[in-house]
Amino acid sequence: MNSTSDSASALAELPGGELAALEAVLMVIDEPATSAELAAGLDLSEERVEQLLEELRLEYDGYTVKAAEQAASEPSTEDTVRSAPAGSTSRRRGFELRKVAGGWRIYSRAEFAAVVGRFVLEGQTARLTQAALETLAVVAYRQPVSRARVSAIRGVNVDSVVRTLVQRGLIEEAGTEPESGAILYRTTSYFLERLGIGSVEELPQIAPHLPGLDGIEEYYDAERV
Amino acid sequence: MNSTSDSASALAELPGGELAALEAVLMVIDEPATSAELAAGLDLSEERVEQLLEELRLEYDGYTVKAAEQAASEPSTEDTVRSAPAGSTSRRRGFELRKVAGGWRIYSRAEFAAVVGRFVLEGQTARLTQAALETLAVVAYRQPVSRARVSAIRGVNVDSVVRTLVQRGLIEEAGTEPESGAILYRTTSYFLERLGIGSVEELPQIAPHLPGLDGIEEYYDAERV
Amino acid sequence: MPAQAAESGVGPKTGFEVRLENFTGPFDLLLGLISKRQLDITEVALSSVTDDFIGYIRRLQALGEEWALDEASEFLVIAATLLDLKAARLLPSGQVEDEEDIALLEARDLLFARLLQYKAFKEVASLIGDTFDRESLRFPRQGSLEPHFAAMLPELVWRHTPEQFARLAAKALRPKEKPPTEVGLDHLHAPPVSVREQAGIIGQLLRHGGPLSFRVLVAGAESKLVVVARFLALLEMFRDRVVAFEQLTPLGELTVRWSGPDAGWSSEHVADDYDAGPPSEAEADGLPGAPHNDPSPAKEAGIP
Repeated sequence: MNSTSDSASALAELPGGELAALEAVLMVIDEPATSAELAAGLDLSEERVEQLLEELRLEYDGYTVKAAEQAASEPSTEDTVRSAPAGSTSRRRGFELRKVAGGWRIYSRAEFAAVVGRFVLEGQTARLTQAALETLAVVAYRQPVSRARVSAIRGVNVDSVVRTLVQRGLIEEAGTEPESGAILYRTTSYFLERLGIGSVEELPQIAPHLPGLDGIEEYYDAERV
Repeated sequence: MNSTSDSASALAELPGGELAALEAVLMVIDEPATSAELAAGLDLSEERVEQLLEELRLEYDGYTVKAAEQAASEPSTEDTVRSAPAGSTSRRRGFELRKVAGGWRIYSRAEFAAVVGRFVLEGQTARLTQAALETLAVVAYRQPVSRARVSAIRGVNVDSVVRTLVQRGLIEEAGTEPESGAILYRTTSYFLERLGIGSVEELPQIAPHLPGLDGIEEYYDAERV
Repeated sequence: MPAQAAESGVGPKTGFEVRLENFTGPFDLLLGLISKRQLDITEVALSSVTDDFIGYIRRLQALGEEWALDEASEFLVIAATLLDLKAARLLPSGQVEDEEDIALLEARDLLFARLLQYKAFKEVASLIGDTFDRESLRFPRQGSLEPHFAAMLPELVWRHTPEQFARLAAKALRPKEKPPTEVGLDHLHAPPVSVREQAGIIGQLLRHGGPLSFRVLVAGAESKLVVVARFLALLEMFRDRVVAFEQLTPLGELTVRWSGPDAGWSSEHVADDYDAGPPSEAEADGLPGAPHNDPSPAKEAGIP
């Protein structure tokens, strides 16, 4: 990472600078990222990233932070000050930056758990939708299987349905496909429990319903080209 | 929603108030949420939520917003002012709040695409081919529409392209044509989301490009007899 | 299949001479040729563009590309229309005299109308493409429920027995539609015109009226579909060796002569591929009409 200084100046030229770039990443990643990963992706030193993380964390918590982006060339952690109004004042955000299992991500603030919980429950049903059931069925009979594959079989984008099924504990990640690196999914023991069977092998054969399964298999593989 | 005032005061007591509560909810959604859905979850009026959303949007864009949470009881949209420093100054965030496909959702800012793209591999989609774009355009402007109709306009068979578009979640089946039984297609809300627009009405007008469309329309209808 | 190749092509267009497969269809090609010559669609110098168009199809053939019938047919329909129009221009100029001239004018207007329409969609397609590109720079937050929220979700209602679940799986795994192994005829809803019947009429005409031009043979046709059916019937009869074709000059009058027995032939011999609904398979992969040495041009039924 010898290009660090170049990259830092490039980021600094963007509106909001390094802080905003880091914020952009933290806001959309769907799993926590370590400061080392963030440093590599932003092409900054790990120390600098940790400094920026701390700055963001304080800012979201409503502390006034002396904006450090102008001081990008002087990496001294002491610059980051919890203090009375200096450059800008900030209100306490509805989200916070948290370090979970060694990684960083932005989450909704714990104080609002009741509100968020109500929102989550609103519109949630105790029943799976037809789309979710069918997706689950495909995963059950084709596991381990990638989302792309399930999409191809169902003929629709299944990203959000898969997320729901993971949230519901019915399916889980099961490594990645060697060639593509795509995440594979399999059913969980909770799924077996709900269905009332002991193992996946006990799933009823579906061949009788579906003549020429092998041919179909090939058809789908061809589809994905 | 007769408990609105109670709830509002409850929310207002939390640090950051309604604005922060809305922010907290925006953190957990995985598809655009309408202001009605947000209002139901927050137990606020839809007007109030829209006002707060607009305020957040401006704030993330770096405009100084006269904090409206103190004025919760006077719901007048004009309260939201783009102005010189009043209560708080705000820096332009690395993310933005946008209204797409009829709902609100947080996105990373386009400037940081290069950096964010290193972290978010999933969901990055391959570019559509010319053929796919043309087919998508015809479906978008002629929906609901059958494959035969799209074929007639493009002058080529579109079966495989239509399948690809369905798989990518950009179009979906929309019933059948009564006379012929042919499957009809329409664009999805994911299509709107990808385009960053609220509805198909916001697509650019096709008329300027196309003098005398009506006559041609008849021609195709005649063709299909 | 050139159109298939185009469907997967992403590269920028670098001119049709170098990248033959780059056009996504006949209209795209035609527009490309017109803009290459910097012509206004509405006042196209037809002869030169027609030559280019035909030249493009020839080069494709020379490359030994196999054409899917329904794709090739659109190219051919347009090539034929262009040729017609060009031929009309080459003839000594005259007023609009007979119905054929009017039909020609209509054909031209229709072709240009369709071309204009395609052009409009091509333009908005590129706008949509640009918007996609611009929008792909933004990434949406994929909010996921933290475990403590997920725990708040109501217990799932589950009513499926393993057998019901299996049936659901079978349904979900069944292919949504058959792969396109056949030429789509779904869009042909015209009243059925029987090729066999038309063959009978042509046989009648030829045996009793001597050699006739194709123009005369289709003169009484009440619709485009009948013309097509008669053309197909002629191909069938040619295969049965009961008719012979004569064309003295390229683009000249096509004369059809009866070469079969005076008696003993009946249109019943004409294969009923055309009249028995969509063909069960599409073996046709050549250019319709072109390979006359092909022993079985009989399946070329996909002319839309």
